[in-house]
Order: sequence, then C-alpha cells, then structure tokens
Amino acid sequence: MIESELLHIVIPILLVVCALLVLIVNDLIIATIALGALSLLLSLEFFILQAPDVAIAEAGIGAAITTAIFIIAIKATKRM
Amino acid sequence: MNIALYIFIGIGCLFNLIGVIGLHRFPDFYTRLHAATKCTTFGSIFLIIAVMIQSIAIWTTEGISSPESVLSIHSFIAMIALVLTNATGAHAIARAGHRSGVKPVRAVVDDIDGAKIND
Amino acid sequence: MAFLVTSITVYIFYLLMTTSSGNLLLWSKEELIIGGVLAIVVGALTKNILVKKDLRMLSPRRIFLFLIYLIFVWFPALAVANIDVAYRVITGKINPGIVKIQPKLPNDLSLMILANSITLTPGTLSVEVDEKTNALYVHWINVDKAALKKMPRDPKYVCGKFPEWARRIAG
Amino acid sequence: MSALSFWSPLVLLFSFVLLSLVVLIFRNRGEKRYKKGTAQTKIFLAGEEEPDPEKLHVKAHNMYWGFFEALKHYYGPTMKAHTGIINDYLLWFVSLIALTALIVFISG
Amino acid sequence: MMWISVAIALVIFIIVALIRLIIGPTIPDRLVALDTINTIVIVIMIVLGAAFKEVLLIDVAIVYAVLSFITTLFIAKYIEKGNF
Amino acid sequence: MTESLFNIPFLAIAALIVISLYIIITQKNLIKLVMGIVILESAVNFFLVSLGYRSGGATPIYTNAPEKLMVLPVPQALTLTSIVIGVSVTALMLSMIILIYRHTGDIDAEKSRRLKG
Amino acid sequence: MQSLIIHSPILAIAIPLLAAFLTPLIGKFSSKARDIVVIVALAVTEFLVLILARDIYASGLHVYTLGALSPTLATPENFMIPVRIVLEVDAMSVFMGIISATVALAAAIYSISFMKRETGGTKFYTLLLLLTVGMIGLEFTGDLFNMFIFLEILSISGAALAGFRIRYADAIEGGFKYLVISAIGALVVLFAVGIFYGQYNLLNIAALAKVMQYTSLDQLALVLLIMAFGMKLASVPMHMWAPDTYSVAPAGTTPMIYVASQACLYALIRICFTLYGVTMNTSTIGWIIIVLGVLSMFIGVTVAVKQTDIKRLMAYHAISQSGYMLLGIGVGIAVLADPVALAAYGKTAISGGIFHIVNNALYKGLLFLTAEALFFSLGTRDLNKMGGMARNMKYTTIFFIIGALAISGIPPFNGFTSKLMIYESVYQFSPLLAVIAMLVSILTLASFTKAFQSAFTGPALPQYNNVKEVPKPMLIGMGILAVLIVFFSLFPNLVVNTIVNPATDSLINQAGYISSVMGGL
Amino acid sequence: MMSKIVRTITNLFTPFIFMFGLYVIIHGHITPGGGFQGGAVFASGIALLIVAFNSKKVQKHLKEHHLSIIESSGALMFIGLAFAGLAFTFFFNILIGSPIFGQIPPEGSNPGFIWTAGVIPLMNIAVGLKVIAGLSAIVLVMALSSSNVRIEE
Repeated sequence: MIESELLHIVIPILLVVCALLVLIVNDLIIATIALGALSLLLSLEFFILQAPDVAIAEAGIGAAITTAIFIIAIKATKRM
Repeated sequence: MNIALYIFIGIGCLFNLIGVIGLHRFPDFYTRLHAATKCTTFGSIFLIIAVMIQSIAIWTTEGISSPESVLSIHSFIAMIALVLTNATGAHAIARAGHRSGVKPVRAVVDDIDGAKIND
Repeated sequence: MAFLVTSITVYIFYLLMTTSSGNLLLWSKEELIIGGVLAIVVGALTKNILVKKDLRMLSPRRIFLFLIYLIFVWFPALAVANIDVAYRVITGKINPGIVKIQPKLPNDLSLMILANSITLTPGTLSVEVDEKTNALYVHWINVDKAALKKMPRDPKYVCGKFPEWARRIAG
Repeated sequence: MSALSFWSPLVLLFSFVLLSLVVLIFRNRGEKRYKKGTAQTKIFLAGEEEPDPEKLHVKAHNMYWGFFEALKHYYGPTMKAHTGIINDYLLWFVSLIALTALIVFISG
Repeated sequence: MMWISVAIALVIFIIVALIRLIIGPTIPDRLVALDTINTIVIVIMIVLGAAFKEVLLIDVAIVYAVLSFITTLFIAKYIEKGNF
Repeated sequence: MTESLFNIPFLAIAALIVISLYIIITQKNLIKLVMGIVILESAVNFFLVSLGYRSGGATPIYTNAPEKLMVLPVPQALTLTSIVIGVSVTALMLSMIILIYRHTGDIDAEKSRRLKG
Repeated sequence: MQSLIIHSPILAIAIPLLAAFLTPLIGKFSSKARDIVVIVALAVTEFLVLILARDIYASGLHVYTLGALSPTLATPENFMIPVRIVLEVDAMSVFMGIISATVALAAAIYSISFMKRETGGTKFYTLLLLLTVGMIGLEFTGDLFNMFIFLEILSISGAALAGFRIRYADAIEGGFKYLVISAIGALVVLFAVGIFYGQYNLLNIAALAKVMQYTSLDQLALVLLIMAFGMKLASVPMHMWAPDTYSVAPAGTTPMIYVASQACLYALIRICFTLYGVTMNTSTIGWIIIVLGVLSMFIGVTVAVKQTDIKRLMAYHAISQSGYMLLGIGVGIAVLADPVALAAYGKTAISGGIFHIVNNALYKGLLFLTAEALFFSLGTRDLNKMGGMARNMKYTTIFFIIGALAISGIPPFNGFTSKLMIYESVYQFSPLLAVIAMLVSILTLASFTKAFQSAFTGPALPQYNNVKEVPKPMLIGMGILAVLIVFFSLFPNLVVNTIVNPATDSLINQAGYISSVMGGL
Repeated sequence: MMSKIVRTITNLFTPFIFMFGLYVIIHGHITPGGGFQGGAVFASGIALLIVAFNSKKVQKHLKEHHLSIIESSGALMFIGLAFAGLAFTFFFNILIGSPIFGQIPPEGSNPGFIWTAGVIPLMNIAVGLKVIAGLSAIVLVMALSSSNVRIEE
C-alpha cells in the first residue's frame, strides 16, 4: 500500500498550494478558481481516504454550489 | 487481454501527458484549450475503456449478476458525461475568453473581429 | 407524448444505473417499481426541457446513423486530431486563426452535434455561434490558405463531412 | 444558605414601605393652592423667558465630562481598540488563543 | 497496483496543470487549467475505483463529471459578462 | 492513534489552518474573508476524515464489503454534517455581503463599517 | 404523565423545531393562527421544561437515548460505551433550560405587535423558534458533536435575526459580524472535538470525562474550547462583536441572542467542570477565567459609561455582567481541587455565578426590551435625541427603573443578592477582586443614571408630544420579566435553594455525573 | 443566456441530472450518498438551468414560495417520522419488519437490497426534499438579486 501513501503526500501539498494562491491573489475571480481547485482536490483526497459519501458531498457542495454562489456574489458586488 | 489493457493505459497516460504539456507549450489560451480539451478527453476515454475492459473480463468470468457490471456501466456513463461536458465546456470557455477580450496570438485570420454576431 | 418520451428515457438511464440488483434479468422488482415512480416524477418535471415538441430523434434510423457516425466517423477523426495536436505540442508549429463557416443546419440539436464534434476533432474549436443564422466561428489551429478564398468559409476544409452527417442525423 | 443568612429582602421591603409612608405624609403637607397649568407652576428664571426645552435638557454626551477628562489616558487607547473592523476582532481571538495555550502548556 | 501507479502518474499531471493555474496570465488560461484538472480528477476517481475494487466509488466520478461542468459554466458566464 | 497524528496530511492541515487564519486576519476584503472561512472549514473537515482513516481499510458501506479492516464511519458522518452547515453559513454570509455592498457601495471591511466604538 | 416526563428532554427540543417548520405553512393562510401556534409551542416548551425540572430535582439526572431503547450499540459485543446520540439533562442543564424557555416566551409575546411593522414575519418566527431549539439543544445534549451542531443552529438563526431588518445598513453589518465570529468559533469547537475523537474515539461527555488524560493535545483542546465559547459569550478582549450585534437586533431578539450567549457560558462551564474536572490544572484554568472575567467587568462597564447609543450601552453592560459570572465560576474552578476551600467559599462563588445568570437574563432581557420599546416609539437609539419620555411612556419607565435598579445591585433587588454572594466568596479568595467587583457595580449605577436621566427625565421635548405608550403585547412581554424580577427579589432564599444549589451540586459532583450516565448503560 | 450549444446540452442533461439526484437519494442507505448529496446534485441541475438560461426564466417556472413550501414539508416529514417512533423513543426505527422498506438484509456481503433499512430511506427522501428546495432557493434568490443590482436608500 506504499503507492497509496504516496498519494497522501502529494495531494495535501497541492491543497496547500491552492490555499496559498487564494491568499496571494487580489482578483477575486482567480481566488474563486483557486478555491474551486482546492475543493476539487479535497474531494479527491476524501475519495482516497475511502470516504465516498463525503467526497460526493464535497463535490456537490464545495465545487459546484459554493463556487456558484461565490461567483454570483462577486457579480453582485465587485471584482477586486 | 493484459497486453490490450497495457496498451490502452499507455495511450491514455501518453495523451494526458501531451495535454498538460500542451498547456505550457502553446502561446495563447485558444491553442492551450485545443491541447487541454482534446488530448485529456482522448486520454481519459482510453483509460476509462481500460477500466471497462478489466471489469467486463471479470464480469464474464463471474457470471451475469456480478457487481462488476456496475463498475463497467457506471464508468461508461461517466465517460459519456465527460465527453459531452468537456466539449461544451471548451466551447463555453472559448466564447467567454473571446468576449472578455483575449485575442488570438499570431492569428492569420480573425473573422469575428468586426463581425456582427446576433445574440 | 413529451412526458412519455422523457419518462422512458430517464427510466432507461435508471435501469442502467441499477444493474445487478436482483434476479429479474438484472434487476429486482422493487428497483423496477421505484424507478418507474421516479421516472414519472422526473418526466413530469422536465417534459418541456428535454423534448420541445420535437420527436424526430425517436426514429430508429436516426439513432442507428448516430451510432455509425460516432464509431466510424467521429472516433477516427478524434484519434487523428489527437495525433495532430500531439505533433503540434512537440514541434510547436502553429498557424492559428478564427474562421466563420455557414454549415446551413436546420435546428439546434444538429448544431450542437456539429459544434461538439468540431471541438473534439482536428485542430478546430467552436468559439461563437450566431443565434439567428446558425453560423459558427471556429478557432482553427492550422489555417489552410485554400479555405480563405470566400467569406463564409467552405466547411469542407474546416470540418470535412460533419455537417452532412449532422444534417442526416438530426435534420 | 449560609451566605444569605443575614439577608432578607422582606425586611428591606418593609422599611421601604415605611419610608414611602413618611414621604407621603410630607407630600400631603405641601401647599394645596397651587394649580397645574397656570403661571403658578411655571419655572421662574429671574423674569427671563423659559428657554427651549431642547436646550434645557442635559444631553447624554455632556454627562460625566469630568470623569472622562480625568481618565483620558485610560479612555484614549481603550476606545481606539474598538475599531469595529472584523479582522481586528479575529486578531484578538487568535492571539488570545496563542497566549493562553502558551500559559497552559508552560504551567502543565 | 498497476492502477495506483496510473493514478500517481495522473496526479503528477495535475501538478503540471496546477502550475498553469498559478502562473496563467489571463483568467481564461486559469479556467482552462481548472477544466483540465477536473478531467484528470474524474479519471483518477475511476481508476482508483478500479484499484480499490469498490464498484460503488464510480458514482462519485459521475457526480463530479456533471458538477465540474456547472462550475466551468458559472465562471465562463462571469467572464463573458453575462447576467445570471 | 496518537502516533498517526504526525503524518504528512496533518502537517498539511496545520498549514491550511495557518494560511486560512492569516487570510482571515489580514485580508480586508469581505469576500476574501469568507474564502478564508471556507478554507478553514475544509481544513477541519479534512482533519476529521483523516482521523477515521485506517491504512488499507475498506469503505464503510456494508454493500459488497469484503471481509477486512474498515475505515471508521463516525468521522465521515460528522464531516458530512459539517459540510452541510458550512454551505449554509457561506450562503448567508455572501448574501449579507451583497446587502452590505448595496447599502455602502463597498466590500472593504474598513470602508463599509458603520458601527464602532 | 410519566411517559411525558420521560420524553420531555427531546420534546422540549422537537416541539419548537416542529413549530418552526409549521409556521411557514400556516403563515400562508393566516398570520393570526401563526402567532398562536408560535406562542402555544413556546408555552408547551416552557411547561415541558418545568415538569422535567421538577422531576430532576426530585430524582436526579435524566438520560434519554435517541433511536434505540438502550444507548449501547449491539453489533460489537461488550462495547459498553455510549455510541448513540444521548441527551443528558442534569440540574444545571435544566436550570439553563428554564431560563431559555422563559425568555423565549417573553420575547415571542413581545414581538407580536412589533412584527406588525415589519415584513416577512413568518421567517422571523421560524428563526426565533430555531434559536430556541439551538439554545435548549445546546443545554440538554450529552454529546460534544451535537453541541457543535446546536451551536451552529443557534449562530445561524441568531445572525439571521440580528440582520433581520435589512433596510438598515448597520443591522446587516451587525449580523455579518456575529455570523463570522460564530462560524470561526464553531469551527474551532469542531477542531477540538476532532482532537478528542482522534485520541479517545469517543464523543460522549461523560464517557470522555471518565478516560480523560490531560495530555498536551487535551490541553490544546481545552484552550480552544474555552476561547471559542468565551468569544461567543463576549468576554473581553473578544467582546467587540457584542455591541455591534446587540444594538441592531430587532426587538425581542436581543434578549434571545443574549441568552444564547449565556448558553455558551453553560457550555464553557460544562466543559470545565464535567469534561475536565479535577484532571486539569485547576488553578491555572481558574485564573485564566478569572482574568477574563475581571477584564470583562471592568472594560465593559467603563466603556459603557461613555456610550450614547442606548442599546450599545446596554450591550456593554451585558459584557460587564458576564464578567461577574466568569469571576464567580473562575473562583470556583480555581479551588475545585481543594475540598476545604471549596466548601468554605468555592461553592458560594459558583452558586453566585449561576444565580447571576438567571438574574441577569431576566433584568438584562427587560432592559433590552425597554430600550427597544423606546426605539419603537421614537425611531432613534441615540440618547442625545431623547428626553422627557417618562410623561408619555409610564409603564416603560417603571420597567426601566426596575431593571436599572436590579442590574446596579441596589439592595432589595435580585441583582444585589447574587452580587453579594460573589463579593463574599471572592473576598475570601482574593480581596482585590471583590473590590473591583464593587467598583464595577457603582459604575453600572452611574451609567444607568445617565441613561435614565437622558431618556426619561427632563423637560417634555416638543417633537415627541404625540408619542404613545407601546402596544399591549409588548407591555405583557416586559411585564412577565418584571414580575419574575420582583419575585426573585423577594424570595432569593427560595430560588437559591430550589434551583441554584442543585445546579451547583450537580456541577461539582463530576464523579456522580459520570456514574449516573455510564451506570444507566 | 449562454450560447445555443450550451443551452441545447443543458436541455439534454437536466433530466438525467435530476434522475441521478433522485437515484442518489433513494439509494442513500446502500450506496454512497443520501438525502443531502442527492439533493445537492438535484439542486446543481437547477443551478445548471440558471446559468445556461437566466434566473428570471427559471423563476417563471419555479417560484420561491413553492420552494419554501417544499422545504417546510420536507422538514415536517422528517420530524414527523422522528415523532412516529415516540412509542419507544424519538427517532426509533418503527418500520423494520413492515412492508415498506422493511426487509432485513441477509448477513454478509450482498449487492445491497433497496427494500431494507426501515425508516431511513424515507428520512433520506425528506432530507432530500428539504435540501433540493433549500439549495435551489439559495442559488435562485442570489442569482435574482445579482441580476438587478441597484443601490437602495
């Protein structure tokens, strides 16, 4: 099961990279895209952690609905 | 059977690799979209077919009501969804990119420039 | 009619999802019943979305043609496209441009089939659609000089025989 | 309840009633001839006109002025700390967690 | 074993695409990268479903294939300045 | 159990928490603040799920389950609940931000502030 | 009747929840029927809590298992830990439950006429009932994760209520701040719950308390929990959201949100006394809580004196009064491991703190309601613009006087009783703290004199000549609380002996709590 | 309003997304998923309609107060099912052994029989209704509010 452990090393690092991207950018759209990527990778990590229930919920909520409402909120307010 | 499996996996990985390399090799976003959409979709189709081949092989050995059938059929559904959404998504991204004002780099011809598009 | 078509379509989808649940062929009788109920619900909800007074896709000839098209025309084109893109990724030779084509397609479904085929096949990517005239604007990675002669460009250069197929399938 | 053994509000209530009786007696000994609404109950300010009630009333921000002036060095920084910015609220929270965690870890 | 190796290779592709997401000069570039990552993640899910021999895990991939499309459309609609 | 707390995922969780707290404290843009909260929530969800993970365990669904070690189901149920709550909180915050923008014309924490002192 | 008592813990949570989702349906047909449903549901809740309380004072702790007849799970044999969702109601919980239910009832009655001016009344009542559910659930649950869930229910509905009047910019801002603070606090709580689960695979409070080791991870979890709940109950220096939120929340809900904060104080007490108990370093934790309390008292009251917005002034007083509770409870925690000191003054300190919770909920609720009545009649919260209202609003003035005297600790009133208990016991622990507490009491009186003088006395201002007394339901809502205050003032010994002392005893007796929960399994 | 291609594919996809959401809800007790996840998938279908067409156009067919009624009835159904077990204790699974979802599954690994688990599938349906209505209402109302941005006061 050593390969499976390798995935556990790589994906968390990618999560941190996405979070850092959210931190450093000023444009909220880019931050939303990074947040979407974070959510997506988190969903994959849940999948690898043998939690398909949580993965579906995170995919449906984190990736689709949350991104959608962030985009709508940015549309209703302003971008920077 | 195993050899076919390896060939399919090899093709799938290769095209996915080409797709992500294309993301970096190409100069502007339209051409990157070419690489990303086509190659990753093609590679993904091959990988999913590989999964299906394996599960169908198990299915045929275990009998008709084996749960492996779920794996192959669901993979097939995922594949159809993937192909349709990728194509449409690529179109949506291209249109959005064009409307947001990104011009193609080194373009020989640009018919949209100045054309009136009915919305 | 629209309701029936929608219900049966989603019922088939449900049956695909629930294979190997029992002994009646592949399904158990509870799954069949519940699937029927759900199909009726979804059919009632979405009968105006899936089928808009347009039942031409019910004809078996069209479905058969569609399958033929997918396997023998579209998939080889996809393979060629990918090898082409792979070649361009490695060598970096590109000659891009956006061209307008007027495939003269009658309805939305055929346009969708054509546009998605274009997106996934050799060096082309549909960028814009004209809502009234159904003209497509296509980003072409390797513009052929021969195609640039007249103003709605000849679809032959851009996407081969796809418009005919699309018209035959969904026209 | 040991802490409250000497404390009974009923006694206090009783004394309160007694006190109010006394007050009532004093009140009834007052001048009976004064009538409401006439010049008899008007405020007499050395013959001047009665000022606008708006000006007569002591405003809230004028009260305890001397107190605030005396404690200027305390009130200045304290009121400045209440910025009303949500990030500052959270900064207090996070830094307090860090400080407390340090104290708890050190003391064991 | 074989499937997990494939998954690791695909994760490495994700890293490459993520670089484009980070440096991409324009927003459509980043969106393309996100779309690519979506596709690869779906494939990883299917491949890992085969690797873990859990037939039920494929459902997650289907959900994801559909829902990532919605994300893409929302962002695309924002950058083409459409009204929701 | 305690020794498994020192794995790479846990370091990543710590990093995520630090980053999100940094976003929350320093970013004056209210939508960015909400993004920080979303990241914090993701980190906590990730933490809960990793607590239940057993190396080589099977999915905690009894259908077709092979006879082997199973991942703990309780943290997954907890995480689900937390995700549900998280989306409602996020939606409420964002709608409040839209209203703040309508009233004050800004989404900066400093410029849109009315209450202080 | 017996089965009603057995099921009353869950019914007290489920009936408001049922009513919360019934109101949107009924509100479609008739708004009068909707009001009646809300009031009846809250009255039934109050009744259930009261009969539960009577039974608990007679026979001790109640354990209620959801979804199964016994709290153990059958599948792994000999797995004798409570894995089911369990409600554990002891004297302390039910004490808080009585407060929450009473204030909720008063607030709902008060809101009836108030909501005639607002739109969206149905949503308002749904949120009000959900807030009640959150409070009572937080107090009755026996399980850390459910504590988190009810905390979130409480926060979300509270924030939505605080920002209910969306036509005011500051209302939205106050609601938003409350929501952000609560969301982060709740996530911190969830993280601490995760730490416990990772170490012990348990979520039940009693079961956790039995195996608690006080490792360094437990210390971290303790700090996180104390600070998260401390922020929710607005202890200085994490208090700054409280004036923003309390000052903008609509009438009737301000006391509710305040009592919700007190429910978080309950959670803090429960964690310190029952979950950790004597395994933790009691003097350090006790001193941390004492310092938080003293800071809250002092800074809260000194800033309150300077305020000119009447609701902000009262909000700062709310912070300062929370400081008294924290002080009393902190002293109790600091001497928890020392039986002699505990018997000598620790118990009195805890009792004083707990008694102060109920007193405070009553008079603070009354004061918030009078402030909102002023806002209802005058349309402003600014004390500078008020004056002479005693002529037009006689009953409100009387209620304000009662509340102000009670909060300032003037002898016949109940505020004095609990403050006296705190002074006495704290003086034996550390004289300086008692002196600070008395100083704070004086400053409280000073600031309420200011508020009273500006709002009610003075010449009749011409612009408020035709201001009328507030409508009758609002007066009834205030009247309930005022009558309770007078009752508590006249018979403090009765109240202390019947409801406060059992709560204190059940808190101190950690071993008894554990054995009576685990013994029932 | 996005382009014609996107709209056509949306029309094609929506029934399947809805069906898949309902599938996830119904099979909550035997496959990954449940009321919440299925409801989220279903609501994403509505989000897809909103993004491909327009929130105003969706609002013509889907009013907010309908959603609020669905949400309340879902919640009431859930609490009612919980109350139904009150003869034993709250949330008690009374339907085990009854004709509705009442079969007891055989021991060991099996393909997952849908006709089991008593009251849990019904609760999944209730939760699903509530989540469908709630999430759709969130997206719909926010989209509507963003489309007519105006500074009030």
